[in-house]
Amino acid sequence: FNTEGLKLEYPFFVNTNEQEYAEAKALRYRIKHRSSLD
Amino acid sequence: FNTEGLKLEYPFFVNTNEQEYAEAKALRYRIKHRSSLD
Amino acid sequence: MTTNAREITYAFLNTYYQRMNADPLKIHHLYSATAELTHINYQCEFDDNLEVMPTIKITGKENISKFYARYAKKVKTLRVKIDSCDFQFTGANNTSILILTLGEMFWLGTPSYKFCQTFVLVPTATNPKIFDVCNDMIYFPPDRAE
Amino acid sequence: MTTNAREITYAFLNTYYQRMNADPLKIHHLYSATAELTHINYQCEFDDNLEVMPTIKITGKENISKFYARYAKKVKTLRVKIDSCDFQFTGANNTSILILTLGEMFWLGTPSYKFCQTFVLVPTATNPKIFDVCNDMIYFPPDRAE
Repeated sequence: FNTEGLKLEYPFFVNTNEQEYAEAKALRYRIKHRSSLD
Repeated sequence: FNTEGLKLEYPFFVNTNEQEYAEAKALRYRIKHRSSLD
Repeated sequence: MTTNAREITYAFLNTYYQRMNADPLKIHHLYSATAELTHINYQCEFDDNLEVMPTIKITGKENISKFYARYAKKVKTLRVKIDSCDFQFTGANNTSILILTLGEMFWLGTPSYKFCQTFVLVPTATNPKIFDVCNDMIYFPPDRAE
Repeated sequence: MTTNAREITYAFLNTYYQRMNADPLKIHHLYSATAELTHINYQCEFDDNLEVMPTIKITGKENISKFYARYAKKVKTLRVKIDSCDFQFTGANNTSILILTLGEMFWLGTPSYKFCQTFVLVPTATNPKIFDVCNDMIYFPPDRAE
């Protein structure tokens, strides 16, 4: 892959943007920690 | 280090226990994401 | 050298997540022949009531290729928000790069899930400026509503 | 082999965090000569209004030894809650182990901070059953009150 002069500032969106993220963030979810190792 | 028959169940406390953790958890904190890479 | 590693890290993350979107059938080219991948188990339907984001462990470039091809349609809708990344040198002669990144990801119509992902990039034998992914491991921590 | 790696991972995490508490002056024995460490920067006082948990990058067993020795008093009060860990094989011949663990840590009198930590364990040249830590990288994600 090309490594030329890419600058990363946070948050850094890939394939999306602030607005689309805000919409996804508005949807709730619940993930619990796994109870044991795979 | 000794690798014999250790079983890990979550949450797994090291140097502490449920009660002490609950006390620490009750203290509030605020950590924001770093704004740039070190 | 450190500046280099940082640029490689940034470029890799950008390429990796962009390719999910742009061309899932070519993602496996980023991996080494014996790479290990712990990824979202796309076989499971994930709905809003998901309590554990299912993951699956896959070994070897060929199996990784099949995996991404099989779920290409879903993979293509991946969106990523990177909140942090850090790196260290690792491996033989400290020429490999260990990456730790955190952020959120979502797919078309899904909520946004926090994730934590670690990679090991290894320089290829033929060209030390070209890196292969030899490890790719993701974990989805529980929501704030624990 | 996988069972082995799991046992090694469990045993390592237990030993590593216990030793912080029991004997900070001996923690550096777990690391390889050229290990890289990204750890809490104990030089900074961390108070309740901390917005960023300060970290510091240290290279080499000798510097790591000095670091833990200097902050031994604080290190000794570390408490850890592990919520998850996962591992993959990595490195030459896939004999090294890459670990990704998440949980919370706190010190005497401090709040509990979420953390995400990754390690690479490499078998020693003389005994493939003995592992050295060659990478240790921690990150503290923001609180839920973002």
